[in-house]
Amino acid sequence: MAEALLRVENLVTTFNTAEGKLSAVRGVSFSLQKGETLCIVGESGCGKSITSLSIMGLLPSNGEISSGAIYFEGTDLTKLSKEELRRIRGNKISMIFQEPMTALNPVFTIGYQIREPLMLHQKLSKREAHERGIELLKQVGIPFPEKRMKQYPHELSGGMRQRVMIAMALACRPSLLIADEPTTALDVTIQAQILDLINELKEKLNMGVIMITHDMGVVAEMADRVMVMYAGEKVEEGDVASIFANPRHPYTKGLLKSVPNVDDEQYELEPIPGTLPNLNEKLEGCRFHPRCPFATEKCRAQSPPEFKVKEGHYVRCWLEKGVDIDEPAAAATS
Amino acid sequence: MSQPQQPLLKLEGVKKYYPIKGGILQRVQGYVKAVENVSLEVFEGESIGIVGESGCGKSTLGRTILGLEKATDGKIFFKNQEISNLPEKKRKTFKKEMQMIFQDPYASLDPRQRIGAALEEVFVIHTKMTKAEREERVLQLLKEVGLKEEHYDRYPHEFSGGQRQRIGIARAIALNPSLVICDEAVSALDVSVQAQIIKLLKDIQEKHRLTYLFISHDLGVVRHFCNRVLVMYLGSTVELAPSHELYANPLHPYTKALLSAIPRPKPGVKKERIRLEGDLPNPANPPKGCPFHTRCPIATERCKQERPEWKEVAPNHYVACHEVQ
Amino acid sequence: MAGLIVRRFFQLILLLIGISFLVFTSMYIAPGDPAAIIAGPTATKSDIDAIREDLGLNDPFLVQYVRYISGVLHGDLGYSYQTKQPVWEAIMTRFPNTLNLAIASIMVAVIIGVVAGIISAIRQNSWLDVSSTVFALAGISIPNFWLGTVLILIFAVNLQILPVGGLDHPFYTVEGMKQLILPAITLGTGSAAMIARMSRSSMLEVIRADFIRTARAKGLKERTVIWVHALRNAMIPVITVIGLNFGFLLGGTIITEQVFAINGVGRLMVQAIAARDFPMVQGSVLLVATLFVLVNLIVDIIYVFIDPRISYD
Amino acid sequence: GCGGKSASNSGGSSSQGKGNAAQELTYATTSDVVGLSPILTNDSVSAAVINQIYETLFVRDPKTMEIVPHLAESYETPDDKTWVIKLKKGIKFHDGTDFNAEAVKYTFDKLRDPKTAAPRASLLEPVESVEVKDDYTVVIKTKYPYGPMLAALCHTNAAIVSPTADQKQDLMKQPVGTGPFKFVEWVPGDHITLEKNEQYWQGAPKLNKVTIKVVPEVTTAISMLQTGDVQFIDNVPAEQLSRLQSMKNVDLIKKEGTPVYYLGFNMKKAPMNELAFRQAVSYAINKEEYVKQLKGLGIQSNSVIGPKVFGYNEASENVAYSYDPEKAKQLIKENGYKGVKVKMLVANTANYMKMAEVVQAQLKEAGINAEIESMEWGTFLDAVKQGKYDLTFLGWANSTADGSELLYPNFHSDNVGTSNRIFYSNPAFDKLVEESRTNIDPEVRKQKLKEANEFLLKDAAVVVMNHGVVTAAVDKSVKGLEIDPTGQWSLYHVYRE
Amino acid sequence: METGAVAKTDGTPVLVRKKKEKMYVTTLKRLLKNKLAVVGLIIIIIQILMAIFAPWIATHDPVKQNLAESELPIFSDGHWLGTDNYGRDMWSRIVYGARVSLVVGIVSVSLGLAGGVLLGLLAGYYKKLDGLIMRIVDLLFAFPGILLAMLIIAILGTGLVNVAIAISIWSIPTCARIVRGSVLSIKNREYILAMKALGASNARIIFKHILPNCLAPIIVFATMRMATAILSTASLSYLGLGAQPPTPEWGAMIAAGQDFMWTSPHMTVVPGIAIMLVVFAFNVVGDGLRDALDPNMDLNN
Ligand SMILES: Nc1ncnc2c1ncn2[C@@H]1O[C@H](COP(=O)(O)OP(=O)(O)OP(=O)(O)O)[C@@H](O)[C@H]1O
Ligand SMILES: Nc1ncnc2c1ncn2[C@@H]1O[C@H](COP(=O)(O)OP(=O)(O)OP(=O)(O)O)[C@@H](O)[C@H]1O
Ligand SMILES: [Mg+2]
Ligand SMILES: [Mg+2]
Repeated sequence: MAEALLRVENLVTTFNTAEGKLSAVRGVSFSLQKGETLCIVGESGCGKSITSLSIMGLLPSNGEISSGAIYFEGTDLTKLSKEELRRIRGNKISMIFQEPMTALNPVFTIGYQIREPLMLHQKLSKREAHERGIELLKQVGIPFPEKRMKQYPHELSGGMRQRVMIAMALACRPSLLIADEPTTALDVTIQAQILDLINELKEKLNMGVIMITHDMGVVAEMADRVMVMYAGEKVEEGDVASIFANPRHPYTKGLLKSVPNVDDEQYELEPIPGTLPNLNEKLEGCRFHPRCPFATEKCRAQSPPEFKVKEGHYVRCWLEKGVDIDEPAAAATS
Repeated sequence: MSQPQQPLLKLEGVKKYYPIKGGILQRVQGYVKAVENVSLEVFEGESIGIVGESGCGKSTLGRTILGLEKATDGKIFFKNQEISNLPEKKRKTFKKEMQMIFQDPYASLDPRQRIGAALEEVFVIHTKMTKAEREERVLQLLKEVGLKEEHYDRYPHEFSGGQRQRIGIARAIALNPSLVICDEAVSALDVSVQAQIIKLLKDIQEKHRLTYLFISHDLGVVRHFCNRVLVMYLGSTVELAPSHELYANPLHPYTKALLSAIPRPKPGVKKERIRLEGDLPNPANPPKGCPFHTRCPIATERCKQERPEWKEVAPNHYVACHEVQ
Repeated sequence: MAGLIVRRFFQLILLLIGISFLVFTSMYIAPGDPAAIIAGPTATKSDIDAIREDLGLNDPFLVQYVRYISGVLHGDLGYSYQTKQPVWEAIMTRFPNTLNLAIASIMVAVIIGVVAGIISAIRQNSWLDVSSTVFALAGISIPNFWLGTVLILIFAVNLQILPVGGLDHPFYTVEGMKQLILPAITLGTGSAAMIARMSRSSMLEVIRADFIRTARAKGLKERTVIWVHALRNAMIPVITVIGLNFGFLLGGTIITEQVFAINGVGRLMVQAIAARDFPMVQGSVLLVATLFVLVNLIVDIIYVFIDPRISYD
Repeated sequence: GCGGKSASNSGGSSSQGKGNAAQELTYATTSDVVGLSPILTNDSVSAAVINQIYETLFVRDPKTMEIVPHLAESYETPDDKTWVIKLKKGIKFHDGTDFNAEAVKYTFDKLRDPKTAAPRASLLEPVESVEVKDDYTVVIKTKYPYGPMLAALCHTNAAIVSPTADQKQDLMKQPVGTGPFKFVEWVPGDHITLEKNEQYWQGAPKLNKVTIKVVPEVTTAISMLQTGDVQFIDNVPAEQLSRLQSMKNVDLIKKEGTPVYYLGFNMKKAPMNELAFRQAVSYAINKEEYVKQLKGLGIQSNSVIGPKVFGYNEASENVAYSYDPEKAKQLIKENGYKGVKVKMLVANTANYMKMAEVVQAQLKEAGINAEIESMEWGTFLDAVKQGKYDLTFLGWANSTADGSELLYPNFHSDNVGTSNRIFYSNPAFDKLVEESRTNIDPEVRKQKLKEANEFLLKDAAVVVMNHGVVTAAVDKSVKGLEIDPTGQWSLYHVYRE
Repeated sequence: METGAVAKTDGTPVLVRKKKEKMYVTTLKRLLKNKLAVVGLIIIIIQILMAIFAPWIATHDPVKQNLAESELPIFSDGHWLGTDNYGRDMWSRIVYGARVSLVVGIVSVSLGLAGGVLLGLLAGYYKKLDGLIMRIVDLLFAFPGILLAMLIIAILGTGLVNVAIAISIWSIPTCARIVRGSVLSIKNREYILAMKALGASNARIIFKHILPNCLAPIIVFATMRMATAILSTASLSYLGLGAQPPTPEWGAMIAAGQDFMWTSPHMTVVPGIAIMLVVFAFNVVGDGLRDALDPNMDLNN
């Protein structure tokens, strides 16, 4: 097997807070091939963004990677010097941040911010960069890009800012794109356009894409593989078809049930009861067990290992070992 | 819903223009017409979804209704009183009844205030609750939106995107207002939490006859949540209809394009979607005639010249298009 | 923006009338008789009376003020009580010196201050930070007199590489620059200290913002991230302080002017106050006020360019 | 500094110069001149410059303090109210006009004219009229016999100006006199440049160019002296002596001077108007210790009229109440002054503050609580005038070096509220002073002054702190400088080598 | 800022929450983690103790002259910090001087802050007031300090309180402008908009949301101003406004020592160091406070 584009091994990311050390990401491993799209889904606050920030080496000041390795094209990013990492960032790996409002520098024009990576990594002249910038903005569906280049972030709507972020991330045609909820603020027509653009680039550049999203429709449309996270851990991973057709983890199942269906108005949403455990909550066993309708004694006592469902489909759940999960074995505790 | 009752909120030809400045002297060089001539009646207890292209003025409309931006023109009535030119002092009572969930939850939280204090502040402003009562209420709120007591003492930057959004929701519903403008209130939430929150919002609505203006891009959520849906394009309203009707029988070509572009959670199944071609118009200099004509697949010569009227084509189904009879 | 400038201009006129009245009143209320001071210790009553009459000091307060202000409105700042020189002329012989000195010192201050401030912000709590703090504190706690004298002693008297004082060559000549170095450093350190502390603190606020993370994600050099992306966002309080210090320097700084024998506005004003030379005090105060309004206007305009969210309409 | 370093390349002919030193001199003064007209100014800095440009009819010989004719040739007093003064001939003002009786009359009349509002018009207050007898003879008539007449005519304010120039231009800015140096340029606040008057009636001076530079800070001026930017400073403060002495290129000139500094009592207020209190204070103050603080820049003498002033008599020294803490304590106890609080008003210049601090401590020792209140000069003058003080410190430069001109303005009841700042008013004393003024016989005057002086001392009206020492520090290359006990100097004989 | 809530002990709360410490306790704890700030606090406390217990700490009478022993250098017998030109013990003068200097420094800076911050907040927040307030501020700035002092003497008389008033008036314009600048940029932030939407009163927005967010420059200004305030006391006492000789006061000690820079440099250096220590202490405490109040600040490094 060829060297993966990105291989994350046992990533643990912790925060120093007033309440002590908290792990937001607890031993996550996955890999990504060139030209592949991996979608990460999971409950809000489960550590998706922190995982991607760890890859970028841009954790908040109180966060650190306390163990694990991140191999990008064979080199361990956690071992690189700041300068080496910088050269990779924005050039080979780029990221679209979740909060487009605060992620843009309020005092520089859109044009300035979009020209920067082009001039830096691609050594374009200011004029060339400007042209490229306009083109990029056009690609992400921003009307009148010439005008927008001269405007400041606060003068743009939320969706426009998000598209500017996307344009910036795509500017240098990276080999790995991490997109953290890239289309939340976009209407569906623009969203479709952006997703097409990402796919097109993926094809053209053989780019790897990690996409964090809550929109199962987007997942279905984009993903080659899907990784489901829960409370800082990976709970299930598989190709997109089997995840949708044959979800194994109770959490994944719950997730799919909560998707509102556009085509059927009578469809009842079925939220998963309960909430995500706290980062500092000491939980024995499976971290999902307090909300799991099928939790057994074993689930409460022991953390499940990764079981293989079939090639490329893994799940961390004791139920995988013999118990049929369609029959509730224990009363749900919420 | 559509009984001849008095509307809770009524907009009459509301406009909001932003000046564009440039040059050394920062002279005004033109205007961005963010909201152009919007008229709308909102009745108590209903939820109106507002959808539309990003940048079409949804957030601006919301902010203008709340009085955070001064409307350039037009009138806004709330409970039959005109509020668009009310002096700041007299607004306070209405503010209690109108709340907004901001599109960017992070930026709308004071970075130096703990979440607990931020939520309590709402009660400090509008009620005479004691500290203990407030705290109890806040803890309850946190729980309702799926956060925990531990979060009470945290600062905004210590939350994930979705958690922040829930804080925004908690803050908006805290006072049991009569109107809540939800600006992409659930977009950063994962579907399971989204489902919880939507349930919560619905429950409150039933209990208190709450009215929602629900700005969203997620047409699935809108369909589930809203009675009526308003479609906007480039600052103007293009279609308004009860949701089942809109989803079943969209009339405006833009609405059609929008609905066709919804991604379905079914991998492998690719639905044919209407691609919009043509130039995106400039809001500072919107095209003559129908704002959508530059991209409209069925545009005629008339669309280029004449602005279509806002007309009721079926009961409660309004649309602004020459081609729709 | 044009509106802002026009508005400021009208405000300035009101301010000038207001401040001239205030200064006039204060001089009137404050003890001290210009005639007695001019006459000197040996003067007799008749000497003093003749001078009072001559200066028009026996007229009622309002008459004096109206006479003065109508002169000012006609562009006549009056004549010095003491030297009989036209006030405008007296001020204008001093002002270029003060201006040169102010510009030189603010340059020193900004360069040292901003650099030190930023270094200590990005290396927070390192030895660099601590030493820059100590430097800043020394800068603000050392009286100018002391610093100036010590600098003279070292560089002019012992090393003989710079002149002791004076400011009589144009600033663009080598001689002129040499003359400016020591006073500019003396004056600059105080401002540098304030600027350094301000830059540090506002830099610390900005450096953790999301958009800095974005800038890093773009792979920008740390230098660019700090000096371009962070700095501009941190500039508002720093620019304020720079503007304030510059305004302050433009008002003349008596101690430094004294120590370096620089013929500046500060000394003129202090001497004029000591001599109760009303027209001269008025003239210099009006000048300082005008300059200050001007500097602040510029600062306010710079605000808009630094932070596009700020507007004055 | 103002081209100080370039002093060596004056291309001009240094005709009288010894060796090849450039005959240029820079003098540093702490404050700028007010103006350059002898009529319209009355401050020591202006006087110093004016003295180089203008001349008076009479001068005091700096060594003997004798008054000798200068622009005047001779004088006679036909009666004790008439002064007939013969003028030297052939003297020209810098503008080329003749110095003559007309000029003298013009100058004096202008000075006396109330419309001129001359600050020192009082100098010629006793003058009734000034008449031109012929081109070179003036007749001055006084209202009453005026003893210090010649002393007054020596005063800078009585220097003769060119009438033509005065009518044509502003002498404050463009002075024209008969002196050894001509005015070239004045940059207010910065410097004044003078050049030699080739046509000077006693022969051209040796210096080609004189620069009077304003250096407000003494320490800076001394640094400039050290680097050679400046060659001459005067009024050296005691604190700087040791630094100056350590400088190899500098000569220090010291000379007993005419100024007097004293502690004054507010005679309008109790207990200051009680002799016992004043005596107690006098006994309590250890003047010797204070003078020691001046490091040689002050002379201890109890006499109000100092040793260098006309009217001094050594015998008077012992009349004063000198330091005796026991007697002080005893007086305080006897009269119940123990712990009495007095306000000591002090002008905020270094020397007065020093007096105040030392005296305050000494009085405290004796049991009198003096509270210092320092004030800026203008405020001080006002406060003193209004009598808002108990004790204060005052000084008198004695620039005429005549005792009458000290006692009359400072202590005569005529001047209460102006120059008599201690409100001293005593008919017996007034009479003595008047007699000293209205007699033109020097011997009689001396006697009267002695009596008046002793009267003051016995009455303990003031406590004399010290008499001044005039000082200058000059570069070693500067020769021929002589300072007058009044603090004035002339650069006429000065040259550099 | 509002404190983190504490569950009332009257038993009413239904939802029980772990007792959280008050905001200032947290802040204090965070502050105490900062070593430099602790050093600063200790210095301040020592100085305050020094001022309070001056009579016990001083070795000599601070105003007692001994002309025979004047200008003794540092580490002389019986006078470890030497004596001044009147032979007064420097150490005792420093100790007593702390009384005047600290009080004047702290009081005048606080007064100046109160005025300046208020004006700055109002001017920055209300567009209508901006012109008026800022021109008043310009006026204060352009008004010559000496004249102000003379005016205060003429109207209010002399005395320490009036010194504090004079110095605080000097601080107002600078402070007001610094605050206004920050307010201008903060008031357009989205969270302020959000507070308006919630119906918060202007006063609440100004004092609870804008003020805490522009605290950093205020702290810097205040701590730096301390030095200038203490030094200015000297020029005021010179004009007759402040502490009059022989009362020891640091600023005046420096000013007096300047004449003796050649012969007895310790006369300026010693009080100079005293002032620097105070300013240093206040600055590091200010820095620490700033960090402790900044929730974004990480605690460990
Ligand atoms: N600076 C921080 N300090 C402490 N805890 C933090 C910090 N940043 C994030 N967290 C916590 O880490 C956890 C993971 O956060 P993360 O942002 O990765 O969530 P997410 O999966 O991206 O959620 P969302 O979909 O809502 O964005 C959350 O519980 C959050 O509260
Ligand atoms: N302060 C401002 N100055 C100038 N233009 C502005 C300003 N705020 C918004 N606009 C412009 O107004 C238009 C409408 O913006 P608005 O934020 O209402 O869009 P939106 O419908 O909410 O979009 P989105 O779904 O992307 O959030 C946009 O073209 C935007 O650029
Ligand atoms: Mg996230
Ligand atoms: Mg929006």
